[in-house]
Amino acid sequence: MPIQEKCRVLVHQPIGPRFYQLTLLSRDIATQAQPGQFVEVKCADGYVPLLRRPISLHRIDPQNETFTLLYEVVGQGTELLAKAAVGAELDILGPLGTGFKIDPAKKTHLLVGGGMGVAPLMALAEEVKIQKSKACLPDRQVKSLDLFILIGARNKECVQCEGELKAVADQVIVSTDDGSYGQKGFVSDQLLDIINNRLSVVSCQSSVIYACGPRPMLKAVAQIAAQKQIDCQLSLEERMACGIGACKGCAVLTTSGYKMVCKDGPVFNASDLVFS
Amino acid sequence: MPIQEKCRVLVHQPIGPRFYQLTLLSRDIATQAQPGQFVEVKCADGYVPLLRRPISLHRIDPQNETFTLLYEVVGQGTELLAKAAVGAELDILGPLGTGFKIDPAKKTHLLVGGGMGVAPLMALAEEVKIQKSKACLPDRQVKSLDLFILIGARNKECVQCEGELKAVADQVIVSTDDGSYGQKGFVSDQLLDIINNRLSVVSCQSSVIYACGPRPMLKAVAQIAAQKQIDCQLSLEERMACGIGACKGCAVLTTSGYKMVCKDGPVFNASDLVFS
Amino acid sequence: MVASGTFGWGKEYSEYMDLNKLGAIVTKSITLKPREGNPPPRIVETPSGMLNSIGLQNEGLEHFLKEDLPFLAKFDTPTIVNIAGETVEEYAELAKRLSKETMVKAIEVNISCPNVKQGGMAFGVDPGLTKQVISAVRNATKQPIIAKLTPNVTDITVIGRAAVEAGADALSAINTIVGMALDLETGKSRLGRETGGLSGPAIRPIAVRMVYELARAVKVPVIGIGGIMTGNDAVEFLLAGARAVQVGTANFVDTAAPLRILAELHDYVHRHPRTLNLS
Amino acid sequence: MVASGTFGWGKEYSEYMDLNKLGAIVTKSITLKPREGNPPPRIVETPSGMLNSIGLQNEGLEHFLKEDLPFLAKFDTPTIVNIAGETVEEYAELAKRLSKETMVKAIEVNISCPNVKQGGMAFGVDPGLTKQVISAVRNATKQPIIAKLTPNVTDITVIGRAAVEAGADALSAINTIVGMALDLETGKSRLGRETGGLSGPAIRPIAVRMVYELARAVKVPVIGIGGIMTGNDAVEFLLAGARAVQVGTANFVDTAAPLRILAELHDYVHRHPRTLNLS
Ligand SMILES: Cc1cc2nc3c(=O)[nH]c(=O)nc-3n(C[C@H](O)[C@H](O)[C@H](O)COP(=O)(O)OP(=O)(O)OC[C@H]3O[C@@H](n4cnc5c(N)ncnc54)[C@H](O)[C@@H]3O)c2cc1C
Ligand SMILES: Cc1cc2nc3c(=O)[nH]c(=O)nc-3n(C[C@H](O)[C@H](O)[C@H](O)COP(=O)(O)OP(=O)(O)OC[C@H]3O[C@@H](n4cnc5c(N)ncnc54)[C@H](O)[C@@H]3O)c2cc1C
Ligand SMILES: Cc1cc2nc3c(=O)[nH]c(=O)nc-3n(C[C@H](O)[C@H](O)[C@H](O)COP(=O)(O)O)c2cc1C
Ligand SMILES: Cc1cc2nc3c(=O)[nH]c(=O)nc-3n(C[C@H](O)[C@H](O)[C@H](O)COP(=O)(O)O)c2cc1C
Ligand code: FES
Ligand code: FES
Repeated sequence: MPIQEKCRVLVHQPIGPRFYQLTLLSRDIATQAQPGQFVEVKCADGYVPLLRRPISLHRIDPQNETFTLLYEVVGQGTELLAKAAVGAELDILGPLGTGFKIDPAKKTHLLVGGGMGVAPLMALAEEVKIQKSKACLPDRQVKSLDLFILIGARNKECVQCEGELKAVADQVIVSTDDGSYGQKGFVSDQLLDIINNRLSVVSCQSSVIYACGPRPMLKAVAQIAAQKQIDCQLSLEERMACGIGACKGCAVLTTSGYKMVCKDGPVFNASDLVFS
Repeated sequence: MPIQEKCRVLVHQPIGPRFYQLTLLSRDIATQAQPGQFVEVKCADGYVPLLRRPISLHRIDPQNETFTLLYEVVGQGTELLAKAAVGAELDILGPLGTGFKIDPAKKTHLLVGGGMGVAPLMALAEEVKIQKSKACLPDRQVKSLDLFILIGARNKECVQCEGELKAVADQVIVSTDDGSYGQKGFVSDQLLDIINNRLSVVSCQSSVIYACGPRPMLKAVAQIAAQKQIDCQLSLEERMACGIGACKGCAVLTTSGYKMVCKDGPVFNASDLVFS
Repeated sequence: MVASGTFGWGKEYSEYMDLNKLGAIVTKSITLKPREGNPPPRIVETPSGMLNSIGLQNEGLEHFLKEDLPFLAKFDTPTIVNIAGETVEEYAELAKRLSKETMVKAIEVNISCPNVKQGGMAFGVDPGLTKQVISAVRNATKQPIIAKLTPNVTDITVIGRAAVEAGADALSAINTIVGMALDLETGKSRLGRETGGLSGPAIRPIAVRMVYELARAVKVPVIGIGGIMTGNDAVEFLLAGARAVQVGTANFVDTAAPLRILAELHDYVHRHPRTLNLS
Repeated sequence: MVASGTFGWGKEYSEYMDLNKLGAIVTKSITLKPREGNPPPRIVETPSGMLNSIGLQNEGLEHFLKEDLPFLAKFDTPTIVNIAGETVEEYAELAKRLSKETMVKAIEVNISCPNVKQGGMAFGVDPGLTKQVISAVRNATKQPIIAKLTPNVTDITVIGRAAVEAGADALSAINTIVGMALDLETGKSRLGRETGGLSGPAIRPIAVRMVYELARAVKVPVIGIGGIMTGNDAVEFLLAGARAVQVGTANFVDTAAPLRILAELHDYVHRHPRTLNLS
């Protein structure tokens, strides 16, 4: 069950121009959370900003009873959040929403992150690896192609987590919009490239794409997945008020009407979504 | 001319339960300010709280180009102000208003402060001493009775500046409402006591009272002054918006209609005020 | 009490608190037919407030009676059902159906909805339409009726009096204030619809004033709503003449808000045994 | 432009900025006779806003013409004189007297004032009274007339259209919204008067919405006012259809506000050469 709790800040450090990594202590959240879920953070005392801010779980560490967020300072809320001192307590509501569904029977797991969309992929990659390891128990070996991570960023400075992700998956492909680092171009182009050149038709059927990032990128990924008939889960963003399904504020259009990103999502099957 | 300026915080320290002393650097303000004037402080970035907060000049140090404020945390604005770090810059508007008029020809100067009303008395006492010294140049001696300071507080913990004030005036009489320190009772009772027992009728005419504190105390002081025919200047408080006479927000009733505390005051002749 | 539309059907918040401890639960507005709601985005934050354009998304009366009401029935807390319609007849039909549900302790009539037959003007901005709606509901049910007033009017006492004359047993005020926020890149609304409803602390001074006016204009109890975040805020409404309050936007900020505010209110009453009698 | 009542007579702010750089200066409301104003306290801060009950304190028209207008005449910046009256005749008389002052570039008519003859209801909440006031001013002067609208109405376009029909050359919106704050110790208003006018960022979404409605309802230019603190806020009003903006409460927070906002506005236009044409 999700919980609203004051969580102590254990680590809080800038990891790029306006990017921060924030580790918080909470047994309840750390032991319950699933990759793809998020927390609603009260960024400052008082009522400015008024609403909590949704941030994905970047890493989940039930052993140490901690979880980590990775966020970019983009406005008032995240700006104030960045001021939280180590040792201070932050008011957190979580874990919230419906995360990624991991089917360890699938052979190839393609994780695609654009911009801050990379944040939830770390927790996902770790969990995929754990579940695959369990599933593959007999030979105890996870082949590199099983876990494929593609991350895209505006430019070199904005590339996040490459090192962290490489520790989990040997195949981490970075692309930047301006070509200042890794491949030049959109991460969706990289995805298509890999599918075309590295996966057979058979392996498409036993593959799954998980993607998180800006809406246009998700749309492109969904189109590729549909065209190649690959299972695809997308993590969406929408402005939220309650975060728990009560206010109907975070609607997204699906083939069966409006669904709530905070409760029915943030992760949806790409084929259920209606892109405008 | 008053100025709106970012002033660097040089000293900022708690000096009691919820009291703070804050020294700021500003040549313009420090060299222009007069005792009884105040500054309007932007307590935090952004628009919460929305308005500036008026705080009296507690000490004015033109040599070092600094000025000091003494304030109590009573609400949102002062609470945020208390968080200002040494080295940070605060947005200050000042010096504002019409301060105390010092007539060094007067023999006895009675300074009466209730609660935080003690804040502006320090700058006043220092200036009175300087002006008296200049005026008394021949014998270069300021007699103790010339500068009489009475301070009243709720209780012992709330007594402020006793030491500081004693360095300027040898006669500092402290009273507390609950008798936990100094004399028990209201500071206005102490004033009456001193006038009755220590001043002759003649010296009343060559005396002046300056008072700052809560409205009921000022009313009592004004009544005593009227009864004893002693010149009396009172420093008032009123909620302010602009602080410079533009909005007509800080009205106080005088014998010639509403006047503005921020511009016509905060210091008024007691005899001009209409107490309700 | 918790305000309509901010507490879902109670279920969502039942994981965070003991619903039995609430004064009352006001449901989200229920319409006769299911409603899709407005296109996203539906939420924008503004200084000390938020705009919403949910568009009354709900699954309709039938679904409510079958799925949601039974859940609420498990708690001691009185359920107040908030209804919304596009025509006078819809309001009447909703009330008639609900009048058979004994565990519905009162009906709150949201008259801020656009009147579809008459060009989309909200019922609650016109005293005549207000009377029609409330009378129709009055004739359809014996349950207590609370008329929930919209603040988007020149004189809220005119509407309040009309509602009382038509048979409202209480008034609640205020619903959200129509507002708008534009995106500086596109020049378009930051909501899926052009305008939305402003709620939260920003509107509190306006809400307190309207409750104050209403409490002096009508004899029935007034329920205060608008930007209540703390017990002190609730006290302000009670001092203005409200007999009860509803907590809305605060639920989003703090799942514990209603119970915290209740505790803070008790605290205040304890410290100020007499101030509340002054009003 | 700087908004009425928040910039005094210009003099107060002349120590902090070069008044020549402003788009226009709108004076505090001037009445025929001197007015004492309301009892203190006159200011209360609220979440992201403030309430004021100044009560139009000013020294009257004569004093203004003799003392304040000559000061403003020294600057290149156009002076817009804001007038307020208790009767239609007072408005007309004010306009007639000002029509002789060539350096008054426009008259802004504050119709939020209570109509003393008709029970104290504000002129600006009634289209008929609005027409009367604006027509009377129209007949008394050839100067451009700006009707300053009150937001305390059900439909601001009704009032806006009435003002335009009566001869207003432009509309400005919004004036403050009636609000109230109570003292928790005494149970009484925290202002000397029961209610006050809410201004500041809290009301911006409401103001933007009203300007948007007005800009689509009338052909004359609309001037946007309400909670503008930054250039981006000003842009929001321009995108909503305003042709100019006035800065009010922001002057109290930052004496440099109007010039800073002007600079930020230029910056925006530079960065977004086309967005502003979209509206
Ligand atoms: C389920 C979910 C998970 C998220 N995970 C992360 C994460 O792991 N790391 C991270 O940096 N960000 C994440 N976000 C986005 C994050 O919530 C916003 O960046 C944040 O709310 C911005 O708040 P602010 O006050 O700083 O900015 P604001 O001043 O509110 O807005 C600044 C900009 O951010 C955009 N924005 C604001 N709120 C949202 C929102 N709820 N969804 C999308 N865009 C928004 C606005 O359109 C605006 O352009 C997530 C959002 C959702 C819905
Ligand atoms: C000319 C002048 C000089 C002042 N000098 C000092 C000083 O040297 N040291 C000091 O500690 N305080 C001083 N004050 C009072 C100080 O301005 C207030 O304590 C401060 O504004 C409170 O702000 P806040 O946001 O913390 O409290 P708020 O949340 O705004 O209010 C908390 C309490 O403070 C009272 N208050 C708020 N603003 C004012 C105000 N402008 N005048 C009087 N009471 C107010 C309220 O009634 C309320 O009870 C002075 C006030 C004036 C007008
Ligand atoms: C997201 C949201 C949804 C709302 N939905 C409804 C609704 O369905 N019916 C209704 O009568 N009021 C609805 N309201 C209005 C609230 O019940 C309340 O009147 C208003 O928000 C003011 O109170 P607050 O400032 O405490 O939120 C809604 C408000 C919000 C913020
Ligand atoms: C202290 C104060 C005094 C005001 N006086 C007047 C006035 O005399 N005449 C008038 O038309 N508007 C007056 N106003 C309203 C402002 O001109 C403006 O319409 C309103 O404050 C909204 O803008 P803002 O949010 O930028 O302040 C006053 C506002 C304030 C805050
Ligand atoms: S944020 Fe309230 S329903 Fe999703
Ligand atoms: S605070 Fe504006 S006139 Fe004094």
